[in-house]
Amino acid sequence: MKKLINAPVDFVRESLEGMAVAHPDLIKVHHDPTFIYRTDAPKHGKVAIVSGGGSGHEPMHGGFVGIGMLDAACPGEVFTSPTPDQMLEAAKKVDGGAGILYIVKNYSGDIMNFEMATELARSEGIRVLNILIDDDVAVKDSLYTQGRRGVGTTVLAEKICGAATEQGYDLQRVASLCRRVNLNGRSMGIALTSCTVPAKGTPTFALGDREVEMGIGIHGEPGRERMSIKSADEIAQMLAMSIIEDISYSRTVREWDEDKGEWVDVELMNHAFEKGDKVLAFVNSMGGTPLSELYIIYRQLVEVCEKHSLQIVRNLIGPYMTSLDMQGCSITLLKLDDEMIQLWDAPVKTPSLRWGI
Amino acid sequence: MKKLINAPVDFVRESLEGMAVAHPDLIKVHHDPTFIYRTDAPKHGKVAIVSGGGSGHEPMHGGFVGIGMLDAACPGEVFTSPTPDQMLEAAKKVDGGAGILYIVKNYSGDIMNFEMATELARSEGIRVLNILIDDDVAVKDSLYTQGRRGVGTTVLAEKICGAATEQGYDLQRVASLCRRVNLNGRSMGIALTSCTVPAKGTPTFALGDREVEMGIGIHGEPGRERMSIKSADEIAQMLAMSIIEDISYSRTVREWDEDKGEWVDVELMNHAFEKGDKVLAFVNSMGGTPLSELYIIYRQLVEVCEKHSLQIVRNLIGPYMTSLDMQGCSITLLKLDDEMIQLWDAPVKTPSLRWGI
Amino acid sequence: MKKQQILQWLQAFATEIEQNKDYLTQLDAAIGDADHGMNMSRGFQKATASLASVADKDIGTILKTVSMTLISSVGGASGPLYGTFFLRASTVITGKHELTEEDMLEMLQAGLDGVLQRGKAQLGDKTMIDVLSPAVTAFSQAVGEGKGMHEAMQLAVAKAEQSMKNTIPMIAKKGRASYLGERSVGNQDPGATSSYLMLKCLLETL
Amino acid sequence: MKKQQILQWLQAFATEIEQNKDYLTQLDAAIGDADHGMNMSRGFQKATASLASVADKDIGTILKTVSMTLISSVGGASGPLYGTFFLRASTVITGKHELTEEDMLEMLQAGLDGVLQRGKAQLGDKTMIDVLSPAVTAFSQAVGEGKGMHEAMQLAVAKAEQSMKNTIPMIAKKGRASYLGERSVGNQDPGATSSYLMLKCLLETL
Ligand SMILES: Nc1ncnc2c1ncn2[C@@H]1O[C@H](COP(=O)(O)OP(=O)(O)O)[C@@H](O)[C@H]1O
Ligand SMILES: Nc1ncnc2c1ncn2[C@@H]1O[C@H](COP(=O)(O)OP(=O)(O)O)[C@@H](O)[C@H]1O
Ligand SMILES: [Mg+2]
Ligand SMILES: [Mg+2]
Ligand SMILES: [Mg+2]
Ligand SMILES: [Mg+2]
Repeated sequence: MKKLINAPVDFVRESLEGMAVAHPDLIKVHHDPTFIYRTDAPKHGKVAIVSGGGSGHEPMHGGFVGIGMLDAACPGEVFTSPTPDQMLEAAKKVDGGAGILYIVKNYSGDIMNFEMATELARSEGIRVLNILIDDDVAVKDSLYTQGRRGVGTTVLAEKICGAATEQGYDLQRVASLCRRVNLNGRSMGIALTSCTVPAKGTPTFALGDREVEMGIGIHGEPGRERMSIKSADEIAQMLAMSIIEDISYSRTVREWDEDKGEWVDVELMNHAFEKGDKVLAFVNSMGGTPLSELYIIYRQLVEVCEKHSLQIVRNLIGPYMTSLDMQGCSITLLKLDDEMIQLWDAPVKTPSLRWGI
Repeated sequence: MKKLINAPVDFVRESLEGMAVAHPDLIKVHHDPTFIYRTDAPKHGKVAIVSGGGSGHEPMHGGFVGIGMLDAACPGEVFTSPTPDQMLEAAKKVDGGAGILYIVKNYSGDIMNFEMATELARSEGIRVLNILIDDDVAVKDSLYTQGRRGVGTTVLAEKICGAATEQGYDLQRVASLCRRVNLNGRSMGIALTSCTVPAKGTPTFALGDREVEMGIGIHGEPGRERMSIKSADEIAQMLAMSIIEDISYSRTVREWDEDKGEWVDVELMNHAFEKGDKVLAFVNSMGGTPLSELYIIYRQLVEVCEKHSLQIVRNLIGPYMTSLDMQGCSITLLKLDDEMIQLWDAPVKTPSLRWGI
Repeated sequence: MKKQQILQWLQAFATEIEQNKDYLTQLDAAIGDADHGMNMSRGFQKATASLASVADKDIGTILKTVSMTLISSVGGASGPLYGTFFLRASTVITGKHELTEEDMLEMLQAGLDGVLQRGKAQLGDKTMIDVLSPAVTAFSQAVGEGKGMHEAMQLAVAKAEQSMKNTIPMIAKKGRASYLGERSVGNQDPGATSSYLMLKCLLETL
Repeated sequence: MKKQQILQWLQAFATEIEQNKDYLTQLDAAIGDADHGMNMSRGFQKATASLASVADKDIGTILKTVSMTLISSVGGASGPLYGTFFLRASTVITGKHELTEEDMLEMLQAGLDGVLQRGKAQLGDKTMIDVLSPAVTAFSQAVGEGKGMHEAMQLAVAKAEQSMKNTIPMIAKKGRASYLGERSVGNQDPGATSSYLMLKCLLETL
């Protein structure tokens, strides 16, 4: 393993320390427990958005803390969900009295830890709701299983919901917006190489010189299928088609019910894309794939979307949700409505996403 | 070789096509000859900045075309200087009547092609000046040799000079500003892995599992020294110290003299950094190194600068000048004055660098 | 089982994890994200370090301390799961300094119930439940038949070992391995493996 | 040398480059950026494709066409250098359909001077100059001694081959290889190699 790191055990902390000194105007990093928060938090009267998850996906989530996006982010160890005390302390720090939305990716670890944090925060009198992101169409089954992973749509939900909180949306309204974004988003990824977790020191999986993993997640977990490498156009088509052809998908998720004061099972349904839909197209690098290649994928994605009468009205192209040094990419398509477009366009100023300000 | 590409010969063109459909509001791509230019060009009365160089360094230069930075960029084949006709046509397209500044990186190919383009443009009545960027301290000799390569300072010069043209600087003033930026900037890079040029299909150089190349450029050319991998802190120190300890450096470069109407040799001198200098610290990924590791390098860079009484007042951290999929990074320190700070902070809106707008 | 043995057990488990850290991570690399060994190691290093301060307290307090350390330092899936296991285990034996067979059964059963509730996995989902649940059943049965602590635990651990191996052909339905669907078949579940090691260490301390 | 032979030479050189594309790139990988074979191939494929339209013109026009194609399609260092070589060569033989030994000398000398002026390299800088310059000198000397075209070119190519190998121990002072300093020693210069091939093909066409 060759990486620009010191001792692997210090990887996450040192990276956060670097981030803190790089962007003191935007963020602060709290240690023990670890979380990143807006320098100007708490914003009185504003709903605060807190997300988090394992480290190794930089800039997600810490790089999205700032004006118009996240109020705080809780980084765990590499690929390991953060702990409830991180989430609780982050919530306390950024609570402006209007409540907290936890945006949670659908992994058993993240869910359990965020659920515990929700219970703890509620018991301390902080209003918390949690919304799950589960958009990875590589995962097929939903009945009796963990369901789909949370991937690319997370970044888009954080941007859109962050903008909504700046515009004064209340907690329930931000939560429904976030749920809607999740239900409108679908993703699919491919790995050309495995990532190498610093503490492990060797690649998580081994791929031959002409092999790729289709349908991977963002933790070096193997994908659905190993196949021989194809052209960028074929890969873009395969990724895009598995998203476009994904039929309506329903599952049950647990959300906190404020009226009942307990967890309730909520039945949710994604509807398949339809001709004429306006979409945001997000082509994401897994960390080791350069921008030049992402544009080649995007070029074909535009053709596929045109062919299926999906109208790309916004895009995002770059390394926003990575898997350490993995080479590969993911595509996310998010169906947009006017409200979402306006919120997407709203100003954002974070270390890794910035416009309009 | 595994890459998200189609046929290697189509790599540059298809990547540019993807870029064009991704950012139609900001840029357009012209083919035969190939150049990228501002959608709203020419800007009447504004000096236009044109840069260019081999492809494979994305987002440099094409990703920096837009408001407040470049007016046009000429991408060559991978790691190959573009041709004079590209530069000439680009100049014609963006000439707003106030002249063109060619920002040229110091490679024999780039210099010769830009010189030919300058002569051609001048003969067609377009006012063109050319400023050379040669900031790579890895290259030691200057007498009788090619001198230093142009690397990280290029990005900073493009931003600062682009802002100046928006503020109405005339051609001579932008050219001196650009020269000053170059004289104030120094860079040093390291590679953990080689890049793989698509047309070649195999890594340009082979590095052992514990080996790194110190003092590399951005074209997969070997560096000054091969050594065994060190900790991020040691690497950051080595990179930073070779910049900070670099003594004053003088060389002769060719610039166009408008009064004489011919090429003249200009004697230029970089002055060593001094205690108390305000600097911009730029930590750049070579393409395959993720953001998390750049922050670890930045963290140590802050300490080194503090120790040597250099005051980091601005920074830039990310993949801005890459070498395809190479893992590694470079550090650039640029001594800033108030004028440069104000120009750095000015709004910029390009595909890959954006703030304030 | 005396309090001193409980402390020895936790210490032995921590040591066992260090010895099997790479192995557990390797198992997790095959069907997960290659961190189970690291997660368990981080948690139990901290947990055993915290034992000194509560060594003179009752077993319930000791287990609760372990639980809190795991919850706030492990993260991932195993953090809340093992954390909940020890939390629930601790609550049913509050104040005790020694455990009878019945106490042990109640403790293990409470821990298991906690994990079931927290993780919502069922038998056959290819998780630690597939070791914990059959092992507790075996222990319960043996105690019901009047067997002593050691013999009952021996039967439970034998069952645990068999059950751990039984996870190999299973299709994962919970946790990260579930994303793999059919491709999870043929690999032993990392959490099931660490749970077996936990019970094995318990037996060895008796 | 007849016009037809000039066309054959250019064709032969293009073919030679295709055959040595990987070899030239490999040489460039060692001390440059691994593209010299690709650059030369791109340029001479296009150049020979453009010959059909000027095949009935004079040699000067033919070489000028090659030059323009190289300049606008190669880029890098070799584009302007070979482009300039053919441009300057073309100007001294405008209107001719056949070349005497003296024409050939003038042509090669003009090409060389152009490369020297454009690239500012000196003998010993480890560039194509280190092949072109001694070869032209050898040719000039042979012609001065009254040798015929073929024999003079034979001497020039022999010198070129030797000079190409002589670049191996040199420290590069110009071009990309110069960034390597001492580390450039031990590698043959790619541009010197392609220049040798150019002259070799010229000889073979005579
Ligand atoms: N919902 C669940 N219920 C019970 N056990 C689970 C559940 N999800 C995961 N596990 C167990 O956790 C183990 C993985 O732990 P670990 O690798 O530490 O966490 P993560 O999966 O977050 O990386 C799995 O092997 C499995 O035994
Ligand atoms: N200034 C120069 N004068 C003469 N020849 C040069 C000069 N710079 C480079 N060369 C020649 O060009 C060759 C490299 O060509 P090529 O690889 O195609 O271009 P680049 O270096 O731009 O990648 C070198 O091997 C050398 O012979
Ligand atoms: Mg994990
Ligand atoms: Mg080149
Ligand atoms: Mg795991
Ligand atoms: Mg080259």
